[in-house]
Amino acid sequence: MEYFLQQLINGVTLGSIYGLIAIGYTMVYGIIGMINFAHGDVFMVGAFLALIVYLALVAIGITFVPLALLIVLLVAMALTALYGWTVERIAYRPLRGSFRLAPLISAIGMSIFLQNFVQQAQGARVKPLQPVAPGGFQFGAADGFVVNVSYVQLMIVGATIAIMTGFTLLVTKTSLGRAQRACEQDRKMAALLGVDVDRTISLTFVMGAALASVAGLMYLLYYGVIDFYIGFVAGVKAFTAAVLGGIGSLPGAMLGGLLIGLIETFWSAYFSVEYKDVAAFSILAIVLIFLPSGLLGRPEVEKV
Amino acid sequence: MAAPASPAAAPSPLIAAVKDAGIAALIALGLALPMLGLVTTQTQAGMGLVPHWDRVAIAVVAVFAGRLLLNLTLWRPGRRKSALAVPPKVEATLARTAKYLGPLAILFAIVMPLLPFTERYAIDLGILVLTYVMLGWGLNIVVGLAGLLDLGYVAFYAVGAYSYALLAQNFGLSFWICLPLAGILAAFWGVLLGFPVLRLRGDYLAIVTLAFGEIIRIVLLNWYWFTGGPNGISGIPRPTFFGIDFDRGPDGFAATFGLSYSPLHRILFLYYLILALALITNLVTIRLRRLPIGRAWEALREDEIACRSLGINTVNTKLTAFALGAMFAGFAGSFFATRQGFISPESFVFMESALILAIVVLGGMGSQFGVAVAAVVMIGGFELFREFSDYRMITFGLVMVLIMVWRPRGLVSSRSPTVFLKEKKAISGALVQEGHG
Amino acid sequence: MTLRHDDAPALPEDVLLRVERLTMRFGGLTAVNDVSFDVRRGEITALIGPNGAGKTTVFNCITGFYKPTVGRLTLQSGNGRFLLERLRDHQISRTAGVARTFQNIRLFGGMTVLENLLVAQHAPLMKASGFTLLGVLGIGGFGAAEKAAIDKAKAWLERIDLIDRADDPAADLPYGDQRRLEIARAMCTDPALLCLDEPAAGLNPRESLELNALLRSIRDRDGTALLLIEHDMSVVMEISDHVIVLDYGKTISDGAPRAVREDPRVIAAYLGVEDEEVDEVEREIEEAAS
Amino acid sequence: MSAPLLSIEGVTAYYGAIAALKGVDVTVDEGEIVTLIGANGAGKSTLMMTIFGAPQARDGRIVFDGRDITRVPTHDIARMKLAQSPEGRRVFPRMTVLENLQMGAAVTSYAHYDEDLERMFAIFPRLKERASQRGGTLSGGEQQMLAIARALMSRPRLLLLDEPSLGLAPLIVKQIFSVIRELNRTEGLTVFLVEQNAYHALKLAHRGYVMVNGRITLSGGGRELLEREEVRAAYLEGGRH
Repeated sequence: MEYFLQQLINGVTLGSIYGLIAIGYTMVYGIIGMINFAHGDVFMVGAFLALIVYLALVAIGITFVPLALLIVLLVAMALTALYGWTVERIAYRPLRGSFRLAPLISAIGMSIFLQNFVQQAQGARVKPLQPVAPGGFQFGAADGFVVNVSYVQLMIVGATIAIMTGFTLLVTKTSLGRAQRACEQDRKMAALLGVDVDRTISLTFVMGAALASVAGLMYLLYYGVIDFYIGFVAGVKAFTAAVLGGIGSLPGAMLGGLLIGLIETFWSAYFSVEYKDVAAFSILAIVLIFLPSGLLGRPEVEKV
Repeated sequence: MAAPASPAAAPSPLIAAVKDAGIAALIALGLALPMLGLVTTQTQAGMGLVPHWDRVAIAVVAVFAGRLLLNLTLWRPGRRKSALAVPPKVEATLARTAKYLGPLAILFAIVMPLLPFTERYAIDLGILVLTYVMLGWGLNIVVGLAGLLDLGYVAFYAVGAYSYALLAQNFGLSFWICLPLAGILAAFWGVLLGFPVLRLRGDYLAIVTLAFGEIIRIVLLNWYWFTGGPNGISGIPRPTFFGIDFDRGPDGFAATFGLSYSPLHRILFLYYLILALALITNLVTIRLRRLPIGRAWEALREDEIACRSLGINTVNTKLTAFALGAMFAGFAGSFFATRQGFISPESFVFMESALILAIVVLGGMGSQFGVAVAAVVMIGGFELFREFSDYRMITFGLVMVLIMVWRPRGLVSSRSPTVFLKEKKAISGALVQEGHG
Repeated sequence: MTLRHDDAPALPEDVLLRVERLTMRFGGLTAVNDVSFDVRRGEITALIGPNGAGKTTVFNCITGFYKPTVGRLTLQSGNGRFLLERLRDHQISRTAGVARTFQNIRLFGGMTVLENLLVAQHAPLMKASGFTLLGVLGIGGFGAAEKAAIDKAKAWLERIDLIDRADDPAADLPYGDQRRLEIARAMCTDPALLCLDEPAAGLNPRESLELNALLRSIRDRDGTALLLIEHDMSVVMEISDHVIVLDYGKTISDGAPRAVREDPRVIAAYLGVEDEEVDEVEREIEEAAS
Repeated sequence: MSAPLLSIEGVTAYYGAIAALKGVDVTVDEGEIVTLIGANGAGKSTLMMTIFGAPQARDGRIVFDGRDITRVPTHDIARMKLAQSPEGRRVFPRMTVLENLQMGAAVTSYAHYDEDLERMFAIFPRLKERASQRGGTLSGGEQQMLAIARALMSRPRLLLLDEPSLGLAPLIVKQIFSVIRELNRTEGLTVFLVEQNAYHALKLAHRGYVMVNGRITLSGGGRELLEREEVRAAYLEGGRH
């Protein structure tokens, strides 16, 4: 039981990270209908920026952890958002209204570029970081098994819940969110009603990138080690999560992220670590066979 | 009537250009400052930062100068729109010349290895390029003709390679028996994987094919006793000239035909083998396009619902495209295995699928000629920059973005009709759909 | 495996399609509610009614794009008797012989006009190509079959006056031509029943007249029965032999065009009262002018 | 004579390499209903979109309320008291009726949102019944009403209406046309209307233009055009064009 609980906690933590990245995929897909293949790499850039900013803070003597983390969070979000904005500007905006596959290839090119750019700029070796906030709570030491909840895990889950709530409010209640949904459903009409479509799309990328940087920071804190290649693996998982939940749906992305995190964790715990990705992908395929639009996606009604 | 000046005619174009370049430089500063300027390095006391301000300066200056130059030339106000677009006339000429360039290119491919100045390196490169041409043509059936987005194509390439390796090693079957078997096995996997997922649409299909590609790779990586895991399979039998080995022995190729032994014989054989395989792929595809199945693929890409209303079984039609595409990948895979003599899961990563897809899209979906050109440009260009290995991948990624921005529909975007009454007219790419499957 | 359902109860000789108690629900919404009617051989049957009355839904059930929630759709043609609700969409076209056009024209825009008509002859050509196997090797009678298919396409192109545009992409045709081409494409499947979803929408009066002639010739020359959805009352009254009116998913009138036109329920729900508003404006403009 | 509210001078527009408008001159005065009729594909809807800068006119100029809007981005034009109910209605399918109307009011920063909403519900009581229903679930006629109401939420001085009668039952067409006339008469709303339904449109309009293949071939008073032999032949009775 404790083992199960421990895995549950680990799974939820991992799922939160996936969910935050998945939101970026889902938002961009929702608004311009493209798979932003470079999003995983934006997440990786976010993780690197978080590491760099943190080290810079340490270098100038800001070592009070909560303050340092808050600054890292804000600065990394801003800088990663700038990356997200630039990627959209260079690789996607010129292709707006073009064929579906052109932005996809462009995105794959951008992904290759970002990966190798970071590799060249920061080196190919893994970047470890000693635990920033060690320790945590422990429960149930009765029969020898202890359930650990680290501070970092609590932070990750807490931050994810807060961000998700904020986001849902933003999209459903504000006029920016309404403009976003309008662009999603009919870009041309949105422009006819005075919505600056380019700006709205840019903002979507900025928001997605900012969330990815939060996930990057969490990844850094949770695993304590990053490299230039983490973007691909996490990106594919998060994309899977977004599709599993129903691409285009924000709660779906979060749900999908949680599920992928849980499947991976439990499969590794009870069956085999090697095949955890196979388990995640297989469940995706099975779900899609029965629910072709994912768990919370809107079923595609064929207009005849 | 006193209408105010439109914003496009701002006071001075030069000032505007400098201002714009300045903003770009500022953004570049924001991007470069942390990533290029502060390098994370492992020290004895843990992680630390090493400043590299010179790199930041170079990046910012480069962006400013480049942007300014572009603003004053290509992006001058008023020129902006037509600067990069290819006029329809040029496009039509390109499409027409493609008809003659195709046979010429094939001719060149046939005589290239025999030319006196051709070095072994060129033949090796030729083999590599032709492998990708073949893979591109195979995927073109799925993506270009049937409009199904497949992000896991490399899985079938892997199936072909492992089929050959395992069949040849465990049962001692010759290449010529294994080749069709590998193709059939790959096609079988294509159907097996395709059957449940082909009713998915668009990007759902894309992620599932990507997932299948990854699943196959992970299985190959972890199924030690069968596939050798990460160590792969080595000592795969080399190809024979219909049973005659390319070795120094008395029964070898050189001795049998009374030639003096040269390692080049095998390379030449491999070259012509892949050339023949690629040309067969091409020939079959061209033929298929003119058969009802090929027309049904293209119709499916244009409008699936209309297809259903005309009595076309869309599931079977999609499956055939999937299976045939997989089969050619299987052929290419077994060629790859026999050429390398060694295979491991590392050759079948997602990047390979992405690369093949990029070749198809950059070439112009559905265009056999375009795909071949794209393969030559991408693979050949990539290999030529081998010396600059540090910056090769960065450039590669950037070039992919730039080509797409320049020609979103690929190099040859027009479609050639499969049948005509009076006159065969190329169809503008703007009218051709790319499918939602 | 046979797709015929000859054990189903036979229809009267003159009935081609019988729709019985058709109901279609989407979630909580009932789009079509207990609708029954007959389509008779050699007739043009029109299905009219306000927007959202469920006309297109009825169409989609008949042509297999939706599976009805409740109801039976029996089609009895020279090929046998079929229960359409049990067939898959492509079988309905291929086996039962029901063809259709779409409200928003669905041509293969990037293919030529001729290619469009050849795709419609997929099933026989597929057979002739030995299900591709023989065709790839270049053996078998595919060449002859393709020639016959092209001749058939040519005949249709002559009929719809598009023979000169055979080699142009379908998307390049003007709107009215696209409508006719879509009808010809459907006819190339040799249907027993042709379903047309608003064939006159967007046509000018002249094109509309030509369309009437084409539809009549399909009924009389090809012996294909027609079922059409249409808003243009001039088309409906002019050519149909039988009119069914739907409102809120239910049949409110069923009969000869003249009788339907005078049915008070139809006038209230669909046609509306006299042109008084428009006449009022006319008066105003005259006043302003004087 | 004062300057027209909207003047289109020698405008050409292209879709790719194809010329859709080949030098169009049209003026609309304040308080008028002006209609543009013509066959499908004549370029009527292109003109409507070109006024909004999508696609932008290649030559010529478009002046609205004394301001040259030829090169102004679409979303900025929409903020100038110029609204459009476009071809195909383009209601946001996954937004409620209320949210659709909110989108219409976005350019006015919701200054008089409540008041305008009440007004729309008074004009189109059907929309009030459906306020919380999603746009995509409305019938064609209701969608058309919503599209017009959404355009009116921005309190435009000029309303562009593209084929409001397309695909609608005769009864609904009558309702929509009577609302347009009513708004013009009581509130002085200027309307530029594109129609295929030439008879209804010309009867409703003060002035009309006829477009053939991207060019204006005829213009005149609505009634006057109705009487013209060429118009009757091509758009009213059928027969030779």
